[in-house]
Amino acid sequence: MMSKYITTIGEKQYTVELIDATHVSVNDKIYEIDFVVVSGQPVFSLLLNGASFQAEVYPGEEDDLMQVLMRGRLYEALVEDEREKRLSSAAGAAAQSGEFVLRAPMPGLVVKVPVEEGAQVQKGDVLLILESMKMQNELKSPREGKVTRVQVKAGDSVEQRQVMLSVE
Amino acid sequence: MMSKYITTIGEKQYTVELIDATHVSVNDKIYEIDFVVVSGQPVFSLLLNGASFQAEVYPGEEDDLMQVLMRGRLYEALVEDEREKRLSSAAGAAAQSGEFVLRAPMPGLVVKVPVEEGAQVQKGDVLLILESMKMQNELKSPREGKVTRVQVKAGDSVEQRQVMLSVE
Amino acid sequence: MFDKVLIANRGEIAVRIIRACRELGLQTVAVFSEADRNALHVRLADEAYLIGPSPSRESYLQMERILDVARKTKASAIHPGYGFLAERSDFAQACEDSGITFIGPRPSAISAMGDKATARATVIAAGVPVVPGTEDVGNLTNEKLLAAARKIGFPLLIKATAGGGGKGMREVRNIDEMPHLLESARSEALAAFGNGDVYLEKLVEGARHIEFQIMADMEGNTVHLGERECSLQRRHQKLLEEAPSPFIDDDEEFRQRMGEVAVKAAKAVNYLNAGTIEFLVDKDKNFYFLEMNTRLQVEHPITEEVTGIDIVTEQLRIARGRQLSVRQEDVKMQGWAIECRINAEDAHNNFLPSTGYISHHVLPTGPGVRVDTGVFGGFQITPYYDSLVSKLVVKGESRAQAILRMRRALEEYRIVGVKTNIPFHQSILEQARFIAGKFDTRFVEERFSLEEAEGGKETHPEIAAIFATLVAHEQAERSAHIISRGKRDTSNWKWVSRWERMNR
Amino acid sequence: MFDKVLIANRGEIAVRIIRACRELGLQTVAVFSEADRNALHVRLADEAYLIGPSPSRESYLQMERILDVARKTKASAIHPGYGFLAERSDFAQACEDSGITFIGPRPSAISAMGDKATARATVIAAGVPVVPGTEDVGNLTNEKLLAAARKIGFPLLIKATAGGGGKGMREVRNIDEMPHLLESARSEALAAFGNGDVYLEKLVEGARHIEFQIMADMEGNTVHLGERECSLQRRHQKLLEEAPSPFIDDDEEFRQRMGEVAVKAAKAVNYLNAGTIEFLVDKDKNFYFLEMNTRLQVEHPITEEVTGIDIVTEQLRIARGRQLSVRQEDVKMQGWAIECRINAEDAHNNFLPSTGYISHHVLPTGPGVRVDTGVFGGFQITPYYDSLVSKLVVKGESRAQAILRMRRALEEYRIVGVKTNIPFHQSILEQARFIAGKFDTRFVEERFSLEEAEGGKETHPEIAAIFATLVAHEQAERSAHIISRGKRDTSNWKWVSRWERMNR
Repeated sequence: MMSKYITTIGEKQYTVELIDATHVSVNDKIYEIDFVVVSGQPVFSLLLNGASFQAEVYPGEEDDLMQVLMRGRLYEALVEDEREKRLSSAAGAAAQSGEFVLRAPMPGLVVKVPVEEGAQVQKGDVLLILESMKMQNELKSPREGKVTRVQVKAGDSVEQRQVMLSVE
Repeated sequence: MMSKYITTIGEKQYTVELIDATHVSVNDKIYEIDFVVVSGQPVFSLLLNGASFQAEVYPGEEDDLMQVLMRGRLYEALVEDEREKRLSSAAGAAAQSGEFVLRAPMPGLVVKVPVEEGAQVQKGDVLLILESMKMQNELKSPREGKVTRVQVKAGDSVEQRQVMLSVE
Repeated sequence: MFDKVLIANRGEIAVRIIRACRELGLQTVAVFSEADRNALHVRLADEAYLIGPSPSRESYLQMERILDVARKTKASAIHPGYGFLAERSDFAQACEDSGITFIGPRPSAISAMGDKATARATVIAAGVPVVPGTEDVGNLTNEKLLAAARKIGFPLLIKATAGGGGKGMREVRNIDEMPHLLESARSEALAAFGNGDVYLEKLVEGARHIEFQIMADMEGNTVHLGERECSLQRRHQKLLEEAPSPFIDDDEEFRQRMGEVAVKAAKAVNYLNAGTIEFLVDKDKNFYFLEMNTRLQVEHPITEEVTGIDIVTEQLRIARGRQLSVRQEDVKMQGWAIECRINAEDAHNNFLPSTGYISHHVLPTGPGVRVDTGVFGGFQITPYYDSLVSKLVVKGESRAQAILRMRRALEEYRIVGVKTNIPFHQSILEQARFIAGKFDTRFVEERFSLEEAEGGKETHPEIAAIFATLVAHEQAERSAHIISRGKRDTSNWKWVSRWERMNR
Repeated sequence: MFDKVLIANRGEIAVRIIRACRELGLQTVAVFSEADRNALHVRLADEAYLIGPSPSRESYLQMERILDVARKTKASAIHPGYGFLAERSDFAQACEDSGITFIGPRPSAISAMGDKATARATVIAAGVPVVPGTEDVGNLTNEKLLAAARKIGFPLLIKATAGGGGKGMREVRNIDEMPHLLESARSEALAAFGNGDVYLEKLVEGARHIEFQIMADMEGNTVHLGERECSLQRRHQKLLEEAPSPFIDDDEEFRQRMGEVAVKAAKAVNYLNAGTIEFLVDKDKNFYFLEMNTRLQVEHPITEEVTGIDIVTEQLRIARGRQLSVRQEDVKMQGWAIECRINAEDAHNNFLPSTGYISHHVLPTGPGVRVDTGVFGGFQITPYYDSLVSKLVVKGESRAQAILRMRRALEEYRIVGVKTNIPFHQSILEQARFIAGKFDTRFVEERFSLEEAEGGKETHPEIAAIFATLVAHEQAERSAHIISRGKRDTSNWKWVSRWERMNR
């Protein structure tokens, strides 16, 4: 059985075809592979035309991206078969904007909220300072927008993943 | 709920009562305990009146003995509740004798079988020499008896757990 | 003389101290918070007692509770590690009052060095150079500051008395721009801290942070064990340390001159046991006393590696009343050691602390590699304590070999479940300026960008794409047969082990 | 000059060599058998190629296949490790013929030292002392043997020419008992090997096995890196080694005298690269050449620890045509190192090899601890290769500290799934004779009993009973609810992880 996937990492797309148990092609170039999961470890080993690679590979927590941790570097890959790819292309960039929700990345104490509801923020502006693990951590806006809701204040304790504020 | 067990290690018997989640008694002496399995590891941690012990504990491969590996030493424990204990006492020492079956402890090559069928052997006599892991290993008789069946000969390859000979 | 030691700490340093005690045949008592029941220090100690809930102020900072455990278990000595109660003179005093040996300096030395003004005055009196400035008088008028500035010389720094984090700080190059900068510093300080007081400090340009390890016994014998280079910092947190310092390198005369001043500073407070004198060093080899850390230092292993002296063992010996096992002339630095602090921090996301369950943990091993850690596969990194996961230490014959070895060790190190700063260390170790030894305390923050550094590195997105595709494919194949697609929210570890069992 | 190295080996030594190559920036090519697809050396190398089925004669001993991989990958050097092809002069020659650098001695040196008679003749000619005897003439008559015995002196050993394993071996105290013992030795040898030939060898009483590490470069510069004490053996397998030897200890003059003889022996065969000269040493400090191992030695790490010299890195440098990085006068032994070979052998059952799946593997870490290993949690120990799981190496300031540290490290070391000889090492390290350094090559077999040693140790059967009961109780409670009782034949690991998930 041959399976064909379109795998996207960053801005690059790779057409990966699984030809048989020991061959794949990537963008039509054929490689000999030997791919195994290392027993007892969440580690995969790949010999690709003899070159040895190992990686941890696991599904992401909240999205469909595969996380590939290889040689100290994390790659996030979207793997789609041809049907899924057509669907997602149709959906298009419509979902690109929308609300950004700042959740607490870990339990902690809100030290300061330097923005107010309605404030205009730029990418990189500090939205909130959270104290955790004996450190003050600045949480920044990933993009330009307007602060819509602020749901915590300085002095509040927050649980992990608690919604703190939103930017639209 | 209180549970009472008779636990045998070597020739010693211990009456172990589980009083509640934080107390046990051993031969009527009460101890405060804090017992947990260490997450991610087959290791148990026990604080016993404050003294800290850790051990790997797992069921034996072929018998009902619990294996306790603690501070580099292996203890084999038979744990019985009161009903089981009465039954096993009744069964008594009847099962002590019977046939000893020598199985291959690992795959290997039979180098030599120094005994013949019908031969009388003493405890500690070499029954068979098995080559494995680049070593010649002498397999000895665990007790006195007569060799009943010899099922392999020098030069044979044997699989792990393959029956090689018997002593009765 | 004690033969049972209570370790009033947790994590890697508690494990480190328990190991040293064990190697000396001393009994050990661990204390732990509710979050730490499974921790390695609890399991390695001979005894272990719960002292309170997870937050450290309710457990590891509870002096009375810890002293109670010591009394109950007849532990007649306490090692405080670093952090928590290590630099609390009241705790050291409370130990002494209870007849318990505090494994560290005398309470008076902790007090003297703990207060910045007192420390400065004490070492100045002993003839130790300090950074010129007015810091101990924080409420001077602009006129007085301008007058003082001429004495200190330029460039200098205006700093907020109430301050921190760079707020209200200004670099001043000459007297003409100073009045203007004073005003803006004061107003920023006022806005940030509600206090407009400022003080002046000479700006040590291209400063390095170099510290000397001190050991002193009860008879007053005091030696230094050479220096550690600690200039690689981010937000005043040390990240990578080495011994010797590439700046001092083979200038043995300079090393001994600094070491003698360090010993002098320690003697000025009648120091006992292990401590560290921190210096700022400028490019012309002028050096200034910064502070003394009156405790075991996080980065003590690199000194152990190059001197062959076990500092924790030596601490225990000293506390038992023994003489130092070395004289100054016996101390030799041989080879080169580097320590990388592996923190649970997301190097790619502003070093945000990362918490979670470490599902998988493979340590680098082999020649010249040492790991000091308190974590293991199955350990939970909680938000209650600092983010140090482990200290990866390598030793090589030369600095070049140590760097190459550290790169190799970082590549082998595998932690799954929390994010770490390993990518940061990997990038630093490839920077030309680091390799050349040409860096100062501002290097990480001002001259280094992880994104830029990684931008230049070889990547393998194509290989990653193949990995991702093969795993996704097998997963899809399996889920079609076995598991409904919606169940993918199981943890990675379970998922992999399920796969593994199916494929074994 | 090569920049890609093929490692013709497996296990810990392949990993060791890959690490050294990586630290020098050299590319690495691994080869592997079917059993080793998952092995660490395959995953750490830059490239890896299957060379055949699991039995080593069909894979790791397949010279041509290995040379083919080298040619295909343009690896212009091969490191053979130890064992397998390491001491095969035909392989070294085949490398040379293919234009591939063999990282080891010249073929002529391997041949000369590989044949016992040639080796003996060569070193005798160079003035190196050997154990007096008649071994190179194995078919002498009783008359000639009696005459030779008078020359050799008593006590002496009669040994079977075809022999091994002590069969046909007799100790002779004087000439009167010799005729009788000759007869019984001959008849035992005849029965055991079908050959009644015997030879004589002087009995070195209370002999120690002490070896010297040699390094030699292409210009003929040859140095020794001091000695290793290897007397703790069982069935001629070394189990625990230390450097320095407690017998030589601080007798520097004796060390240098032996070292000079070792260098002389190496020079006699125009030696190149790393090698080891083994000596028998009697209680009066007479020493005799035993043999030369013309390769990297298993126990090389202890020499690295005390000299600070990385032997594998040095091997690679020498093979690249570089001069030795040290002269004899630069070599200093500092501190004390011990290595325990951790084997998959059941210490409580006649050291029977143990195979199986390592479900759990926690390494000891911390100050002064080094582990060289090729295994990991999830690795399968197969019956195809030797039983070495890892080499646990510690370094201390003194022998006493090294012993205490090794005890601590052995306690921390946890391997579940296969039996190991860790209990053996733990008992040896508590023996008074070992601690006093008073042991010879017969110590383990003649004077040591694991059962007796453990008999005297503190045990905790009561604690074990509590553990067993609590686990059995929880298991019974659970199985009553969830799993039918019959299902208990799942592996421990799965069983525990199931429990864990339920209790998380």
